[in-house]
Amino acid sequence: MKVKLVYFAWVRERLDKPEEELDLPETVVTVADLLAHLKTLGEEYETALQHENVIRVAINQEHAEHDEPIAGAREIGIFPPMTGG
Amino acid sequence: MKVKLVYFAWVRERLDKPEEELDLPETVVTVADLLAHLKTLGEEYETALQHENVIRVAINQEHAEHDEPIAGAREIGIFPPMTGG
Amino acid sequence: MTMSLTPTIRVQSEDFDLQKEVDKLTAGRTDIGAVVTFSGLCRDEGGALSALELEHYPGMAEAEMRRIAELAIERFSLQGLTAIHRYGKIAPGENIVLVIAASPHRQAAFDGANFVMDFLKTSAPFWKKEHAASGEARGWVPAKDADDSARDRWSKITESPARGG
Amino acid sequence: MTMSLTPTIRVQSEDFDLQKEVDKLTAGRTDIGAVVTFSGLCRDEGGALSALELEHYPGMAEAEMRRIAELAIERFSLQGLTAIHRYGKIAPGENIVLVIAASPHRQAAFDGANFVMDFLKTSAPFWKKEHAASGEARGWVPAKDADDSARDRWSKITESPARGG
Repeated sequence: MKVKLVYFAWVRERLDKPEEELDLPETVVTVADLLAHLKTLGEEYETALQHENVIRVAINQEHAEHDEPIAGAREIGIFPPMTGG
Repeated sequence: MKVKLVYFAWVRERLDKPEEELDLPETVVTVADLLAHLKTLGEEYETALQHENVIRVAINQEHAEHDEPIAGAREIGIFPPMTGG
Repeated sequence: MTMSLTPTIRVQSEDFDLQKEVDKLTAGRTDIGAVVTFSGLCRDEGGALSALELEHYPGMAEAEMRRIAELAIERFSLQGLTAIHRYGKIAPGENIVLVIAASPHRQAAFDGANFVMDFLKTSAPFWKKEHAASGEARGWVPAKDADDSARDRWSKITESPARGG
Repeated sequence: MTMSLTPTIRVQSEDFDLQKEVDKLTAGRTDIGAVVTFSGLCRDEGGALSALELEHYPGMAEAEMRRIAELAIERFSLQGLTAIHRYGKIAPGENIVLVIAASPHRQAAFDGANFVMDFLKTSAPFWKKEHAASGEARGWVPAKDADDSARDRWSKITESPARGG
């Protein structure tokens, strides 16, 4: 499954890129699976995503819980807790 | 005791005057006494002040309860409940 | 933070500009985080009204507004407060009253403006007379019990339930 | 009253003018009685900061703001709602965010603007980075538990304690 990943704030800075296209293996079913998979891709991913409980994820620009399936996702956003307003 | 009375809203309209100077008898001690005294001055006072419980009074431009003494008053305002804002 | 600060109080027949009044309050300051404004507008009650006529007690109106403003500044540790009330004939859609509260954090600014409006409604000496669509006077607006309840809730609450930044 | 109404949502780098935004919301209307605005401003934290830098998730930021605005319109029967959030570098004293809520009566306008701010803080995809007075980046502002509490109070309250006119 091909998906576009977009990163924001310190997740973006630690990965040193704002976005990328990835081809995900069949075994990646949920948001949690995705985060676990990303952490195998290199040290920068491990650092950026080490505190998984604070990492927020959006599927097709809508907030998603870590146990949600990513089936149908065209774009997945990964970012820290929001601090706007 | 000489005092300036100022009237507002429907109290003013029913009395048909915005203000007047009155010389009050010694027996007028409290706000309630004043309202009772005014009602002896004519039919228009009786009409304007008939629902005494809704009439609000200010002594020297500060809200006053009906049982408060009027000693020291230079100006007494008499008006209905406020509806600004 | 709690330097003695003077609220801006005005009773006027002219309209006001929200941005200009906010600018006056925040000019040259870099410690204000939240500004809440409340504007009360004249409604036509489904087309029934052509205007509201606002009468006030000159002198006492300003004094009461100042008293309420000072209570709010003290209670909510506000950094600035403005209260402007218009008088005279006001057409539907026009402004009647403006309250601005400034504070470092948002809840105090909301509470400050809300508190001032509740007390202003019940104790500032202003009265509204309605003018019907046909033009003639329809009589004085009666005071509402709901306004007394809105004011009285402030004596029950000692602190606000949530305080965000 | 509950005709389906579209909130005004904008994410922009430019500043906004309160009075102009309120005028857009109330133009030609004579049924609005109360307008509450909230502006969030950049503070310098006692001189420690030279700027905040606001990053956002384009597309999702607008979508979340719209979702929150529609929840507020429905919940408080609002007559109008505007939410504007700036991005980019913002100096102390400058505006960051504006929320405007309009309704026939005052408490709904206060509650509507307050509700939108609480949800916007915790779920609209914006992030703040601090720039020190010296100029270099000081790092990202951490999320506050107080903001989660402020949001969560809205799920406990079914109705507001007082409703004035």
